[in-house]
Amino acid sequence: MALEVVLESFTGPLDLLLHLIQTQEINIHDIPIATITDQYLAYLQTMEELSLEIASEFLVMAATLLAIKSRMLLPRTPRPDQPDEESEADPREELVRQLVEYQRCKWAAEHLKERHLLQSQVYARPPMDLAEFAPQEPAPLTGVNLWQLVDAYRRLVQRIPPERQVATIDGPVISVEAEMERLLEKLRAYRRLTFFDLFGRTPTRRHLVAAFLALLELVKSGMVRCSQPEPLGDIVLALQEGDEA
Amino acid sequence: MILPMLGALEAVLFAAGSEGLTDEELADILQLPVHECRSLCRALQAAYDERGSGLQVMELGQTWQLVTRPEHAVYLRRMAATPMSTHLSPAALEVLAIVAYRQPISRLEIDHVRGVQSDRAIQTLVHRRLIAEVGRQDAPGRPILYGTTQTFLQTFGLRSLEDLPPLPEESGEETALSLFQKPPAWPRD
Amino acid sequence: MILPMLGALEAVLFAAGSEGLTDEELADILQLPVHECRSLCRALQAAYDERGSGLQVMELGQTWQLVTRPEHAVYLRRMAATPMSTHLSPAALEVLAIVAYRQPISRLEIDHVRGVQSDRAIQTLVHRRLIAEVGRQDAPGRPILYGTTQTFLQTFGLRSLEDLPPLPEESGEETALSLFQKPPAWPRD
Repeated sequence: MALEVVLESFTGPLDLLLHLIQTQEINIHDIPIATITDQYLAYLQTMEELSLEIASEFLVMAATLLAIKSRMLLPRTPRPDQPDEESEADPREELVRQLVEYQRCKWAAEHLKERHLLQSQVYARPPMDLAEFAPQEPAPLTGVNLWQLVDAYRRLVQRIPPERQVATIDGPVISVEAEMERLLEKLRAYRRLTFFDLFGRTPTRRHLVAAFLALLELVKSGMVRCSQPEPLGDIVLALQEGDEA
Repeated sequence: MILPMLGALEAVLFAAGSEGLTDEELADILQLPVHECRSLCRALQAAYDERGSGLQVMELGQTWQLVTRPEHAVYLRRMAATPMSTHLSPAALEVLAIVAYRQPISRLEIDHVRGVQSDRAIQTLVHRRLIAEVGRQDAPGRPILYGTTQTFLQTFGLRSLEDLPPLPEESGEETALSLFQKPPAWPRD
Repeated sequence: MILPMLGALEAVLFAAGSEGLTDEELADILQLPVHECRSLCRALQAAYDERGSGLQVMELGQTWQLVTRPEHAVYLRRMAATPMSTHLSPAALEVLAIVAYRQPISRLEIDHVRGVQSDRAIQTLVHRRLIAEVGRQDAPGRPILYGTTQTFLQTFGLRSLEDLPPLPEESGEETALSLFQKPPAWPRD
């Protein structure tokens, strides 16, 4: 078995079988099962010698091939409990059917690949900013509610492949200085924020502690002013005027 | 009469950019019946092709878009310094092909065609929004059924699923046909 | 010789959008001397004018740009007035959700969360004034940071960002916790 074949990666056992059949120009409907089985096993053996990981599906296929091979050796006699009109089905039939179907899948995949390549060379331009043409504010959005928004986010989180967690590594140390910068950035953008706007969505407890310390620092240094318009109400934070321009 | 509207269509498609415009949106903007918008788009398409423009009119998904021609990709890549679009692995392409032709389809059925587990490839495709859950199979465990998305059509430059080429027929193999059978509504050729 | 380069110039100017390209940038992209780029631009300009295109080549400031013609403003006005659709695409909704919960956030971070480029969706949302630039990140290139707007609050009937429903802990972060943490029940529809 040529080494380049070994190093080529096959997407699965059917891919490998199809490769063996195609390179030898064998009729897919009349596979010399003994030869192909030997070649298939030789391939797996080479992989093993190279210490390459063999997916379990490849081993299952090896077993299937051996089973077919042995059944081909047995004389085919009509079984009494199956008064079939013809002789017993060809043991290769199921495998051939699978291979033929897989061949079409490969054809379609190849076609898609070409289309993808072609389309990746086509460029669009970003939509023009039509603000100057708009009579007033863009028409209000309709037909979307808050739960759709939340659902969108939830689905997104579900869609993202879960990261394989091998070991827990303590996250980076969150510096109070960095948090101060972040809070200031936010306040510069919004001018006034409530306490919960700033902390409501702090990702972890560690973040929360750092952020709180940062806020205390900012208040102490006079860069941020706190007020509570009503008893037990929200605490409003504002950038101290004139300090940050 | 058609000539001045061609200019208007050109301007409007240009402004819409990568968002594109549907027949209905065009009809609304140009104040023309939908079918006239379609023929106008085709006329513009032909005009662009004829004069060997650097641009082309494409119908992607359900929208008309003005885009560049592939032969100029070399210049655009230099301009945008964009990496070549991330390619899909052979396994992902296989899964995508199966979903495209046999949707809606479950993971198990995909695995069966490929002879190998497809979880990772499916996950990649879902993550890249090329396929999505389109329903549940009425079977134990109510497995997810997958179908292709609008992004799929756009990414592969297809107007609709009908633009997918028919699969090569397998002569004399009834059994094979039954599995990769096209829905009856699809045009042959 | 000039003809094939005209198509390339057209494609490049088109994709450059409203930023336009300077003579020097064009020379770099097309790999031509500056003076040849200038005559190429003028040739394209003449070709557009001649065929009564809906677009025109203009030299604005120091840059060459492809822009619409003033006579089509009426259509653009109609396009701007009737938003392309009254509802948001799934992609736009997704981006909006990310911005709502993670603001201020940069485009790069949004792309990272979604695993796909989000330029288009961001542009739509900015255009619809649901999100806006709220600052710049202290990072190379000083990327724009996006946050939600007053219009966002109004559209979704929120008094303030505090009214956003809390989210379950993100997957990947402290997975052990999720064992004991019941996700809040999500009301459907």
